[in-house]
Amino acid sequence: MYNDKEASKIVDIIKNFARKHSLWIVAYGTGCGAIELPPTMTSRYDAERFGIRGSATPRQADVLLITGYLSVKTLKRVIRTYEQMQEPKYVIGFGSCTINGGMYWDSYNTIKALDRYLPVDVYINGCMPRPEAVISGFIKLQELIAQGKADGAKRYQENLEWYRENQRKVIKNWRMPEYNW
Amino acid sequence: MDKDFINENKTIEEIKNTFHSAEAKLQRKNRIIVKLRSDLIPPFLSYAKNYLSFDHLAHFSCVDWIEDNQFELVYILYSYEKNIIAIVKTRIDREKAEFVTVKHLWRQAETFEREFHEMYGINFTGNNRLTEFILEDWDDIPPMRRDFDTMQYSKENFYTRPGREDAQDVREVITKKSGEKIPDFAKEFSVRKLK
Amino acid sequence: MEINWSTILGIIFTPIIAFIVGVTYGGLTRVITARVQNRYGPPIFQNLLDIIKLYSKESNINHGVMQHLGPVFAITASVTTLFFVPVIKDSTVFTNFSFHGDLIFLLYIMVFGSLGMALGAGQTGNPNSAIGVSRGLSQLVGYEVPFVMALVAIMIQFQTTNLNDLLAVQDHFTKWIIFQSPFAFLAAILAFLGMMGYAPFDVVIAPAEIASGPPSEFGGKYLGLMLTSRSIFTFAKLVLFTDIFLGGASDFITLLIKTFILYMIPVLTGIVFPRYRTEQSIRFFWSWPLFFGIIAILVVVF
Amino acid sequence: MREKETTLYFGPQHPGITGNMMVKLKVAGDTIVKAETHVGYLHRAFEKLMERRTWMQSFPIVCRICVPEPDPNEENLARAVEEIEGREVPERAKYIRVMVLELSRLAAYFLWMGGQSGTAGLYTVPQWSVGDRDYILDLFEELTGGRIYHMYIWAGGVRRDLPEGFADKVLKTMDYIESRLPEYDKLMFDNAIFQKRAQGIGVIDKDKALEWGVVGPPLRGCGIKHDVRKDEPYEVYDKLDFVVPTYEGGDIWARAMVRRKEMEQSISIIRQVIEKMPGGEYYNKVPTPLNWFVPPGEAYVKTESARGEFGYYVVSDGSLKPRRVHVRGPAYVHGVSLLENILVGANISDVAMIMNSLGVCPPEIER
Amino acid sequence: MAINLKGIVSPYNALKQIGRKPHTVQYPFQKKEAAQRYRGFHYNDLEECIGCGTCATICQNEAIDMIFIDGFETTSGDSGLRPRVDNGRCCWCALCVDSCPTGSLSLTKDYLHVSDDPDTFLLVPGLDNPEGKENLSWISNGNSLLDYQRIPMPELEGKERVKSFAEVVLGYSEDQARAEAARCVGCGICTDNCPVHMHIPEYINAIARGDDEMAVKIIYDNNPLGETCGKVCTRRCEEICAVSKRGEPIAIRWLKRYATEKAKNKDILKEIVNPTILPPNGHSVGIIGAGPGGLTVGYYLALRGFDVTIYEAKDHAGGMIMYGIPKYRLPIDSIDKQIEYMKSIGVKILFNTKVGKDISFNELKQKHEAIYIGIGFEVPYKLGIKGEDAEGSIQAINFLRAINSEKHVEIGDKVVVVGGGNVAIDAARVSRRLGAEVTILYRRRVEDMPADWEEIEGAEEEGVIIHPQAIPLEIITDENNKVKAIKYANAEMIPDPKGGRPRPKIIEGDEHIIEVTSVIAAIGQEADYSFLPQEVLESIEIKRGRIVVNEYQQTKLPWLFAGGDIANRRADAISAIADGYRAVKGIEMLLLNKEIKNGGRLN
Repeated sequence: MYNDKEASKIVDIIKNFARKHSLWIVAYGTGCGAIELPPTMTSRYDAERFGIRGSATPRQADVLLITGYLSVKTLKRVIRTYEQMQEPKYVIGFGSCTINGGMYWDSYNTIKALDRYLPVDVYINGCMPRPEAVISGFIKLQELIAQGKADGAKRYQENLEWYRENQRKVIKNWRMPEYNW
Repeated sequence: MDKDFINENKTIEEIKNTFHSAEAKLQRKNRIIVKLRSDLIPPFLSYAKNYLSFDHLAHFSCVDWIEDNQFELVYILYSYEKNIIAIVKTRIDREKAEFVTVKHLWRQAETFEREFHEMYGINFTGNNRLTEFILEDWDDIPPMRRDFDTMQYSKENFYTRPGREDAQDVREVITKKSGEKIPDFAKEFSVRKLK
Repeated sequence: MEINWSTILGIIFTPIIAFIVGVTYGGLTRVITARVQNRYGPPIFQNLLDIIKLYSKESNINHGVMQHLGPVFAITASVTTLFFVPVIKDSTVFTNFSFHGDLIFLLYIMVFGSLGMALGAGQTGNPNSAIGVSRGLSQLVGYEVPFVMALVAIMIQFQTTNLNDLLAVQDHFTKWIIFQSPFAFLAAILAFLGMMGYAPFDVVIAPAEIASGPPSEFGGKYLGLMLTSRSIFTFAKLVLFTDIFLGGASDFITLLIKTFILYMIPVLTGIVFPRYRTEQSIRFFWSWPLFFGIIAILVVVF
Repeated sequence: MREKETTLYFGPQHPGITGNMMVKLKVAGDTIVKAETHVGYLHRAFEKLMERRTWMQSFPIVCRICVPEPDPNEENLARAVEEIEGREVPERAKYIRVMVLELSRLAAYFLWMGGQSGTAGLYTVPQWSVGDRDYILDLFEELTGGRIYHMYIWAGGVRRDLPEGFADKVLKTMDYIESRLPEYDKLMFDNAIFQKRAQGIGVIDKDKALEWGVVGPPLRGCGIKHDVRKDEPYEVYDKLDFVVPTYEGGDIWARAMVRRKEMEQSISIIRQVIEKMPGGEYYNKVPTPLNWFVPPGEAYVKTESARGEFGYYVVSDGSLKPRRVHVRGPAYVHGVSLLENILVGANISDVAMIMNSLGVCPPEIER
Repeated sequence: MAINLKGIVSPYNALKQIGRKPHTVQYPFQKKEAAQRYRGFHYNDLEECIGCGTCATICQNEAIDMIFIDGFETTSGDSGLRPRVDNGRCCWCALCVDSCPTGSLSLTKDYLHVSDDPDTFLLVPGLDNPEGKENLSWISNGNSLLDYQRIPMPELEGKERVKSFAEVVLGYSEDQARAEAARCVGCGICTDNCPVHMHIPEYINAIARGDDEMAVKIIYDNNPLGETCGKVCTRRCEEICAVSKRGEPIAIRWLKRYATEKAKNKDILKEIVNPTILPPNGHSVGIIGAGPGGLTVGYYLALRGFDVTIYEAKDHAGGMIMYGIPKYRLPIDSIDKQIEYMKSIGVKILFNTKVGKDISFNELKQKHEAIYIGIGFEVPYKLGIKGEDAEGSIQAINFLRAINSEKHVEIGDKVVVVGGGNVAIDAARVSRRLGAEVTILYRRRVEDMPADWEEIEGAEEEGVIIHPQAIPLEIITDENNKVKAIKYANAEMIPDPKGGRPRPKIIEGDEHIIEVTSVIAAIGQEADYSFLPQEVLESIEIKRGRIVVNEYQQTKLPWLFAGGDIANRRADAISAIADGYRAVKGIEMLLLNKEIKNGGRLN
């Protein structure tokens, strides 16, 4: 007979296997990196081979792609989008801009280090990352999921105060659009 | 030579005849520059649209001449018929930045005016849509004004990833080795001050 | 009451088989679509992985009790539909609850799923969902009319409302209703296109317009349930059409071949056509399919 | 009976939106009664940043202004600087520039084709066209070293000469694309349902086009024959043989057909360029960029991009850095005021299609 | 209802694509090679790199930091820094590659870096990715943004030159100077090699920006003979110019010349430089010799409020720059302007006052609290061959001095100059201007000549014949003890087994004779210390003809400072100025009771 621990371990493996091979991207092109997503998702590079596909709403999605720079205005919506997503959820940062500001390091309207505002699981280097790099990023994410290390959502919950503080620092007015569903 | 610019010169002539104080000159083929007093701009634009067939507002720009304490408004008009671009320029006071709207002549002017209201703080009377356009909850001086320092703002408001503090300045390293002392008046000429 | 073991076996196995076949067909669709699109596409069992993943989501946000009930309604409707369709001709196990008048019952129960969905989606408050629901119901009205007409024509022609009777009629392939009543088939198959929700009749989900419509607030297990329901429902509909028009199947291989061929009609059409607007879609159903439906009835009556 | 109005937020997170912007729609049933565009989600303050960068440093940054088609931006800035400076550009560089511009136009049209039919729900076309666009990106990668951002055209010419055997590769790709076009015709342009979706939707008539300052394919789609390449030929367009297709109707369909015909023209232009390209220098060197002072002056230059006329107003005050670079992309007009106007009365199913057909590209609206 | 049958049927055509093989690149199982030019991560050839930091300057993203890495030290011509790229900033525009002066920086085809740790995106090219060398894609070869061609200096034609003593170099026009200054990348590596450590990047940049007066001001900040240096400096700075790694160095000297010539006379110069002169502090300093070093000490001490007197044996200040350098290189007006300017700020110069003859050293000692000796090398070496004392055999240094004093020297029409230094070339070119045919005999090869290559070229253009690998053996005289011919032997170069430079060895029997009217020997000079009292000579240390000094030019007698040729081995004006500049610091510390750091340790 299996004991509970072993059983849950097996369940975990199955869960992680399914999660790893079914990554739905929320369709939100937040920056210029979104331009390399069509080639990645379409026939030339065909990310659907890995079970990666777009999903129209954050509720159904697993992965949030931050495709490059985030203006303060977008950041507000991105946080909203991220919080609408259901756990486990992952964030992939595209390109230089998410790491240390990139091209727009001295712009008054873009944030520089994404991980202050959202937990990032994988960074992909490049400006823009080409489709191969994007796919590599997903493969890396799959590895992390299989190892159980893609715990961005957990980090976000545990350090919510810290993230909120940083978010409030750049988003001056914390009001959200009036919709609430 | 003048033969090439027959259309342009004719238009310049017409402008000069109608608006005596206008400084109109040929810039190059297909381009004429018209400089006007700011109060003449609305009649001129409406004249240009209705009588000179400049029916397309190709561009509307604003330049901050902070030295002169002025904003330069640049209307770039295009005539499909004559295939000429007229660059119409005027200057307005920077402190009390106000001008009249031209959105009744060209509908797209509204967008430009909204932008300049936000980016330069110019108030266009007659445009009732001068609301938040690109920015959201902006509380500093209008960012495209030249006295707004985006680098400074970025440093104060955004977090930059640490780990690069060990960067050296080449000139400093060399002077440290050689013992050279750069006098203060020369320091601003170090090329390193590009940024 | 006497316990009918074969029926119980049927109840247990039919949904499982339906789910597996439905999910595989879904995966196969994606592969075929991919090949038309010059790419390889996901593995065939991709839809299964998707559904497992959705069930394993840790947080499941809902906006009230109807959001729970919506998917449950949907899956109930799917499974019920399945139960009343004889999957394998003359099989004691897979004949299920087929009874007299089941065609009419099926007409009702097939709509029930959509209504349940509509209720669930309505609760979420997302305007996209609401628009999606209203589109769905409009289109439902659109394709139900020719479908009902086709069924009515067949019912009149063969004087029965029982699927098993219809199956009995089609004992040779020349006697398949597709050949006996071609206009009814035409009307029904065009309605079937709408029923399956592939392009050009995917107005309900229309991602570029209303962000996937009704299920836009459904994530995690709700979406998982809905996808499960959809897989089962797809299979049920295919079996129903096979039973009505293609003479059913007396073994699984025949069943799979027939359903697959039937299934490919909406899938391949979906690959090469864009989406209708809602009113265009309804107008379409009320033109040619309705026309065929009327002709079918007229042919039968006169 | 008046239907209840609902507010619908079309974007910024929405699969149907092009880029990252938002249209706030008031809908009654399926019909839009009021539309309000909200932009600024992609505002990076290029024009401010360029005030802090030297002329040379501005070149890598301008191409980011328009993501799907960066080259007209580089071309514009380069031409503006050249005009202010009076710098000559070698003949070969001009031909190479035209080739790059036309290739990028083709790439942009392929992307548009995907967007246009993708928003219509025909998902096979984007899969094909974005895949085929990749072959053009391969060419760019080989020529410029970058797939999306080329940073290739700059003041004085182009950065590098054509690599060996590049012309043959271009011709081969052109042949391939030409052989693919009929397939797109069959699937998309001949498609009855696509025609139904596109015809009579999003109509702009001639007067409206002039009133609202419409440019590019939408302008040609309402029958006005205006193309910067013809009216004010830059580079070597006056030496090339091509026609400007126009369509009457002013609807999505007319705009689509204009673009479809222009694809053929672009292929033909690229072939002519390859055939006529002279040898020689490709770059008239500017001074060392650290000490490159552009004399005081101003220039307004425009380029015909895939979405329409791209205008740059550049002012130099004689220093190392531009005084002002003001960018007016075609979407600046199309994407804000015109879109708001044209969406009123439209069906919500058509919002994405209209946006696509107007070539709305948020990054160039807010820069 | 019309049916668009074509519109319904033709889309199904697409279904035939099912049979076609997908064109998908099955990454990662199937990789598509990046294009030959693909701009991926950086690679830096660490050995080639000189750490000039141009990449960091040009980078609009401030993505490049210059950092110290192990194994590289700050040396002459190398800052010891190497670039580190922040891939969280980089946009791979390759401006850094295209503006790298050495061409050490390139991009590679590698583009893949995926990580969950945002701190792993700092890359020291070359150190972190040595394998990148095999994978270079975007290299700057031949496509550089920098100008590697120097703006040619307008000069008189060779034929024109020999007709007079007019200045050969015409000087840059304003446009030329701007263009030449614009070539500079402003790294400042050159300043390390300049003995004075002038603020080279700053004044070049000032010229590039059109602010010539500021350039002059910057130059005079630590070089009071800026104009002289602008004309005749040995410009060690240009040797290590970053641009010189792949092209011609920036014409630093000519730019200095251009800027300083902007000040037409001493008043304008004073107005431009506008130095701060401190009030007199009551200390008095004596300087022996108004050469470059002495003038430097005088100028800066005067600025600092010292009472300065310069004792000059001749009737003109300037020392070797006045008497050793021919006027076609350094016109007398130029020297006068600078001397006048110095006088105007309070430097006193006593002419025709030879210490030891007109005034005794001890007297000087009593008058001043500190003394700086900058007498230079005035006594020429002898050739040491037979017939050297004959009439018509002259010493180059004496010859030049005479010519510069506008005295007539009879050299005839056929002259042989022996030696390969600047003095030899000067003598040869002066002789050409006097109408003689000139041959230079030099022991080693042309490339071994210590003279400036520009000077050698100039001489050749003027028709001077250079005969390398020729060792004079004997001066043949006629019966009146007048030079008639010179006998020399050809030599072959023998590699030095110790690794030094090759040495000439006479080829036995390969002897030749040229008929000449004069022989000018220019093989070096030494100093004359006879004016120093015995006790002073005993207290200070003289090694190989040079006075030993510490880093502040202080001799073993604390009040006695020395500089110029008599204290350094470089024997050029800029080194003398540098010595003077150091001595100023030493004297200041000594007299103003500041401690001399390092305890006056001797070098």
